Amino acid sequence: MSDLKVKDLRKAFGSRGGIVAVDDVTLEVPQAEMLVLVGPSGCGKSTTLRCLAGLESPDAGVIEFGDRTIFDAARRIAVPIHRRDIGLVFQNYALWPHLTGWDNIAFPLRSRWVSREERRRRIGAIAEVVDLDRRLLDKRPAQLSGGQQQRVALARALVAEPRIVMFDEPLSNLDAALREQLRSEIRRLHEEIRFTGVYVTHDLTEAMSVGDRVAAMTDGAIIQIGRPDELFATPATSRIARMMGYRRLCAVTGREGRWEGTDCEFAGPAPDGPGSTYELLARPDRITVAAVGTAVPSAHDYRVRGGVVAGVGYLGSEQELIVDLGGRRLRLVVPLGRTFAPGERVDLSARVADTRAYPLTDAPETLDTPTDQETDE
Amino acid sequence: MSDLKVKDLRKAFGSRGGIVAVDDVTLEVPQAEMLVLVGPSGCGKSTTLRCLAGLESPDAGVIEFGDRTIFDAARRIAVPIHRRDIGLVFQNYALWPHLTGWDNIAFPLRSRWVSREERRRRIGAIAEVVDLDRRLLDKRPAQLSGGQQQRVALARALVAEPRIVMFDEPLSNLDAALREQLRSEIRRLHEEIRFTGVYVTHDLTEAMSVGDRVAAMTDGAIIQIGRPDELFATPATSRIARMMGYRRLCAVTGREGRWEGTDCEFAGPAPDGPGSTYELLARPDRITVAAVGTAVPSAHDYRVRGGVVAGVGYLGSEQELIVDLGGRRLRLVVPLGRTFAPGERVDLSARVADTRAYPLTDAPETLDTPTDQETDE
Amino acid sequence: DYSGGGSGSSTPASAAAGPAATWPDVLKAADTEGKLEVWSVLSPAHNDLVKAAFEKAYPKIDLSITQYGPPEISTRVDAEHQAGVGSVDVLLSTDRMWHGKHLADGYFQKIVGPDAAAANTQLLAGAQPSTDGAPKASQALYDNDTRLITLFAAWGYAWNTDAVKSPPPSFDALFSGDTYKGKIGMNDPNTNSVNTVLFGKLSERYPDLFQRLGALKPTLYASSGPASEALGAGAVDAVLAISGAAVAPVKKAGFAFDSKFPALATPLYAEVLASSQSPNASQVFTNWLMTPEGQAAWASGYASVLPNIPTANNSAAGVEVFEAETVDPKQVAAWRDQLNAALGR
Amino acid sequence: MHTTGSVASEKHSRADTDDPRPAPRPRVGLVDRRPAQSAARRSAALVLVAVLALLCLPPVYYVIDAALSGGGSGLRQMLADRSLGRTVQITVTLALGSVVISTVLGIVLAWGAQGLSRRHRWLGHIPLVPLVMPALAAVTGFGYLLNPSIGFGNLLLRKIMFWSDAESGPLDVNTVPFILIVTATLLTSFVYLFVRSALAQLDQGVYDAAAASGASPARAFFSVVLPLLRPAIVYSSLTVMLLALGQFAVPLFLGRQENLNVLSTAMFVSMSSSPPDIPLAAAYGLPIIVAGIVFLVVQRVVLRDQDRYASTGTKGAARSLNKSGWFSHAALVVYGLVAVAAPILSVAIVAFQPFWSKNIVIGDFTLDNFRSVFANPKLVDAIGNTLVYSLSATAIVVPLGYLCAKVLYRRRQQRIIANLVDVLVSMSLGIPAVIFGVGFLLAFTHGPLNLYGRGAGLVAVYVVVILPFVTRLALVGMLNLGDNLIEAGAASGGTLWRRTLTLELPMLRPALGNAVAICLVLTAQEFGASILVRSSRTQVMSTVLYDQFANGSNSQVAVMAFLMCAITGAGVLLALLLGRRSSPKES
Ligand SMILES: Nc1ncnc2c1ncn2[C@@H]1O[C@H](COP(=O)(O)OP(=O)(O)OP(=O)(O)O)[C@@H](O)[C@H]1O
Ligand SMILES: Nc1ncnc2c1ncn2[C@@H]1O[C@H](COP(=O)(O)OP(=O)(O)OP(=O)(O)O)[C@@H](O)[C@H]1O
Ligand SMILES: [Mg+2]
Ligand SMILES: [Mg+2]
Repeated sequence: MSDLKVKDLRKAFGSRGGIVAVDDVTLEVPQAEMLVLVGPSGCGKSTTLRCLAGLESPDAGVIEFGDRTIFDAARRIAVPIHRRDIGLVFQNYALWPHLTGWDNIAFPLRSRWVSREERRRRIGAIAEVVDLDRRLLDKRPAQLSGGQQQRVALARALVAEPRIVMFDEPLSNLDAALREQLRSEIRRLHEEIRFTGVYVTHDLTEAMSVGDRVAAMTDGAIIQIGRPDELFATPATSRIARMMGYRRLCAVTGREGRWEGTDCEFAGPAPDGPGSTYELLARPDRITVAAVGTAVPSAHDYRVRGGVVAGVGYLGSEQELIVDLGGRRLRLVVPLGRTFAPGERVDLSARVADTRAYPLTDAPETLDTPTDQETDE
Repeated sequence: MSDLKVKDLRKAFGSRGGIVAVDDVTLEVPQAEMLVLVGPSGCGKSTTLRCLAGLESPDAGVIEFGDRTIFDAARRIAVPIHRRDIGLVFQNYALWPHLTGWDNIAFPLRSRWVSREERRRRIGAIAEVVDLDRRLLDKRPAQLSGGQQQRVALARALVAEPRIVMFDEPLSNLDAALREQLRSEIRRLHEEIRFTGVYVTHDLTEAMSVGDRVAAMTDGAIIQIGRPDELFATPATSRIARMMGYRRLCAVTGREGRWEGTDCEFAGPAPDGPGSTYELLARPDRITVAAVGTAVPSAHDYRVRGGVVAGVGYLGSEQELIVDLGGRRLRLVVPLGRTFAPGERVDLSARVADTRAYPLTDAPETLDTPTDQETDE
Repeated sequence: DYSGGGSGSSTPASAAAGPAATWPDVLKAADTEGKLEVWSVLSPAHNDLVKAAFEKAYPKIDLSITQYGPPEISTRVDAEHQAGVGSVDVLLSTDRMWHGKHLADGYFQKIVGPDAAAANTQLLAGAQPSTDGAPKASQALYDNDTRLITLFAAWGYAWNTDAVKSPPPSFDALFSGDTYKGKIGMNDPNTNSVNTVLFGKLSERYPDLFQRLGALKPTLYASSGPASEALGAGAVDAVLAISGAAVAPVKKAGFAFDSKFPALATPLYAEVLASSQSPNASQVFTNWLMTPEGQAAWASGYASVLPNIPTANNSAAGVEVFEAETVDPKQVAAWRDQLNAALGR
Repeated sequence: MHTTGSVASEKHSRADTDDPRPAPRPRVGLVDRRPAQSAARRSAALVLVAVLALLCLPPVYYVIDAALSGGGSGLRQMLADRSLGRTVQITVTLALGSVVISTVLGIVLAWGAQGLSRRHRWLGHIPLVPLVMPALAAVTGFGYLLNPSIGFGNLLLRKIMFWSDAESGPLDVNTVPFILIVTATLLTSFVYLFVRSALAQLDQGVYDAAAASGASPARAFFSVVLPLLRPAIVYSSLTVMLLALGQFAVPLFLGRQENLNVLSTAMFVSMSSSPPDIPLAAAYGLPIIVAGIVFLVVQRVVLRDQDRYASTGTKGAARSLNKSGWFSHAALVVYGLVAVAAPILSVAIVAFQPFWSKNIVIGDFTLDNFRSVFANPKLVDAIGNTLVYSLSATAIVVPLGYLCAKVLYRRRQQRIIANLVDVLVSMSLGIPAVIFGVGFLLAFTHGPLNLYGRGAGLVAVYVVVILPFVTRLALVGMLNLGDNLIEAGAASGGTLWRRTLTLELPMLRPALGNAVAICLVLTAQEFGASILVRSSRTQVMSTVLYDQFANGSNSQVAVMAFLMCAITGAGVLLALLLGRRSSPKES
């Protein structure tokens, strides 16, 4: 049975609803599943979550928690947030600075009139789960490190065993190492407590690693939803592919069993069919640098010619290569061993199985670095 | 000839100099080199940089820019910041909100009384280098995206061709994709203009990728300085090894040609010698999961027994494994293919060449996740 | 030393030496001085008429009259005196106690004008200050010729005819009984010794006046101007001891308003300050006040010092002048104290 | 409103205490190393301290000296005063009552303003109006509104309510409760201002988290929001207490008719009796000075441990969940009607009536009163004087306040000097303007510097009274600006002058622009100090208004009050327009 059911959720902002932040989102999250909403900044992830939590009032749609209707625009039902029985973890922790860690965690229990005894027991238990000892719990948030604060926030969200736990980019404010640590902690927590969760992030690694299922959002709509490996292996659109780290190798037109490059020198097999234009995408670590001038590739390989090394970076156990393809820059991650000099000419190759082809949209895209509209707000 | 020479630099804070932020730092940066200071938060990177820039007045030491003494505590020389001929890039860009991009970039030239003609020429040139067009330069910082702002800041620091360019975590405020992009841009700029640079970051990847040489700092002192690959291959101390991503496999004692684990079941060859205790470190992606129960390993392998899978994460093209080793958690990155279930027993193995041994310090370390003192402030 | 109002302070460095020796020289010098600053307690409208009349007579002297209420008019002078500033030349005010206090300080010039002297002689000779009854003012110049009586102001009471259907026949109709409880206004006895003297004198006539007033919980006004406006607007039903001058404009505006002036008057003085920057013009002005033309303008609506001033309102029979000259300053202080106590201060 | 605000406030005492880093080591090292530079900076700062000391200390010295002169004759006289007990009682009632009323009201309004819908956002500005509305106008307005027998408000109430047969009441503005209510209504703006901005800085997540934790809105408000507002509430209530203690205009205009005195009006009365009883006046002022200093100290201590209130989050932009929109709208509208619209409307009615009357006949409205005001050269002079003094005081105090803020901002480098500046600047916060008025008067008449009767005297008083506001605004501007932007200028090779002129000042323009606007508004309506320091040649609008009130005509009082409102309103609008245009968006 689904623990959370969302139907045709819709929310617009602006004076006359100009900005549609959430556009007919429909979702189901089964009991004990962790669903991750992932997508570029501004795509409506937070708004969706806030609608579920009751922090935002949707314009249309239905939200059900189990068999309880929490929101129904048509029937004018809107259970206020404090009666929804949820846990919420914020990006900026949102701890109460005037309360100790203990009192922060105790608050949801107090709000539910849990007895003193029981409170002590539950806080003790959850503190153990999130690995906070009593000494830390007696401190105020300002005296805790970022990681410790976030752990208190996790404990606060979980302690009352709410029906649904929601996370809005809970790790974005932390540094890389800590993020990695807490990410696996959240996963462990979820495996241990098996709560139903909705988790919002724009970090793909986080989404992959935390989610039982991942919903990819763009422009307020959920485009694809599925297991992480499904999304990773077969992104539904080029937009999602980009999210998953795929980058444009070349724009190509299929002609008589061959792809032909439109914005680069390209060669490789193509399915038969009419000559429509596609873009071919591959992940930077699946593109290899081939010897220059090798003739026609095999049936399992694509080849892009005429690249120029524009920059080399050392990444520890790998190196990073910026390759200029006729003005377009492509970033590759290649093993150490061979050294490259800026200005050196290289050809690139990718296995057919590692590439994905998508019909070319009309939107002009010339740079293949992460585009501005994806990264800036 | 060295372009920047720092000798015995020292700076303490606190009422009676209680906090030694920079502790006898000695450095030389040759002409056109980019030196990266890397280290955990609070280790004194920024303070060192601010001393060089003249934003902080050191307690002792000598700073020379080329043959010009910029600061000498003994001889009471302290050239004020605006006469040091430097460029400075801040984490928060520090662009002047009331000036257009163009005027921001023009300021260092105006301060140096560069003529209008020449100003126009130089700004044009640098704008091209950092890839900003005139349209963007006419905007105010608030109208620019984060990446564009940081590019203006770069241009401002570089336009007057200062003797030394300093960067204090210039990319930390940007999101991952943009960071990656600007990182390679800075590298390219440096290759193009060949300025002498000092670059502060706590992000190892950034340090590796940007620096000609990297100086690893802890507790106000520079512990190791060298090419990125040197630091990566042979970290001088276990602290630096951890910074480079190495994690403790096991604490071991050499006994009769074998290592023996002190906090785990461990087997593998050791050099002859007295029975002192070391910790063995390896990078998570160099540790493989071995079949359980294989007997004594070869002379090229170490083996850790008795691991239990505590968590599995999907990382896209790899998976992440959290292995519990008698209470200690170790994070591995292993290829996809084999699936692991939480609770499953695994053995780990690592090649002798991929591990580093350091004398065990007295500081007790039980968790092998990034330790708190490294990541929290 | 902060005691007293100005003693021991510096005299203005620019203080003039005093008026010229002979009257023609005074007149000449006054024209050269060309300006005069006068502070007066009477209303701005009244002062404007005076200014116009004077400047018509002495076109070369630019007269400026500023209104200050009591006691402000004297404290201002004290403050200026202490600061060594002398921006005022002539005072037209009512506070004899204040004058007495400063007599020894050389605050004031002798008033030397011939018409002033003539008026004084006239009064000394027994001519009555145009009031019937028993005038107690027998001279115009006092205190070594530094204080000159310029007119007599009539005092009475007023009531709002909307609220009060049967006009109170006399003062004691206002404060005998509870009719006006909470609805009566009066001048604050602390703002000016004239008020104190008035209430004190009345209390001689109506023995437990202070207690009866206290029981009525009167609203206190700083001076007759605000009091009559409040009465006209209906904020109180009646006002006790109101100046005739203040009543006139309100009455003129057509309010339900009536008043009675049962033969009470207090004098208004002119004083020329020693620190005057225009000592001659000051003399000319004070002297002019005592001429028939001067009286016609200045005493218009009040009781004049000279006889036969057509604009003056000398008609009320039996005006009793509560001349402060005859009151012991200690008595004034005692009255003030008693009144304050009765009013609950 | 002649009142004072706050420098001693959150922001820089925070810079002081919030700083996790310990104090710097002794400055000897730097002195040794860069003698010339540091000596120059130090002597500049010392000059500033000297100027401040010259401005702020003599008035206070003279008041204290006068109170203790003659073997404490003033004090003895005060203690002998029959009505001292009542005066003190009213003063304390006014102070404590105002704190309670304005704090509760301010919080309610601020919280209500959080819940305003976008379209009604402007309602949130209403409670700020009394800050710029001339206090005298408001007070006279309340006088016309609530006069027991013919106040317009009372007439209306009698008409619509069951008191209709009564001839007076139901409300009487000339009583202690109403003096208190009027004072508190006007002071509510301060609480509102601080609580509102504290609310705006509050991380919305903090509230959302409480709701998500299952707390009802009331619980979330009382257990999370209110505690987090504590610094703002404590700070603003202490400020209100100070202001109410020194409150002058309201009791003077409303209380004198019923013989109600507070310490400050008792002081004024002694000062303006004939002859002025200076020792007695000073003696009345002494308790206020002492209370002011005590409160400043208390404020410091109470606000010391502020980091516990520092929210850990960074995202501001609070957005209220308060769905009870009608309540917030209603509260603000009622406040706006009662505290702002009604008094101003009353003033306007009386100004246009031929004569103050309870019968409002619109057909009779006339501009005669305006004509006679403008025909009176004294009143016209007063308007001109007001403009000249305001502009001059602003021209002096803004640079001075900027320099003070600079020293306070760099507190860590010049701790002693910064503390001196802080104390001096804060002094005119703790000490009401009316006492400064007396002090200046004494200093001018008994001290070596003779500014009495000169415009410079009033300008000097204004500078002292306004300085804390300007310093605070400039300091907050600097704190918001931060170091980096200026350091970037230095690193780019900009000299001190270039940095200051082309970077710092332009970037501080919004803050300094606000400071200029506040200066103009507050000086243009200053009353407490002006009434004492003015001379016949240096009348300003507020003092002329008072003179008219004391012995002139109500109509002219109303016209002056109306004009003050109009001029202030125009100034504020202008400042808003300029501020909006000039404020560069922060990156
Ligand atoms: N309160 C609001 N008023 C107006 N527009 C809003 C509001 N909140 C969000 N939006 C708009 O709705 C869209 C979706 O915003 P949302 O915060 O849900 O994005 P997001 O996916 O969470 O992005 P991010 O990763 O940056 O947090 C954006 O265009 C945003 O500008
Ligand atoms: N102005 C200051 N006053 C007192 N202590 C300071 C000051 N600036 C820095 N410190 C202390 O000096 C030490 C080094 O600080 P610094 O800013 O150089 O670290 P960092 O390596 O740049 O850290 P991060 O990565 O967090 O920026 C810290 O312990 C810090 O608390
Ligand atoms: Mg979001
Ligand atoms: Mg730093």
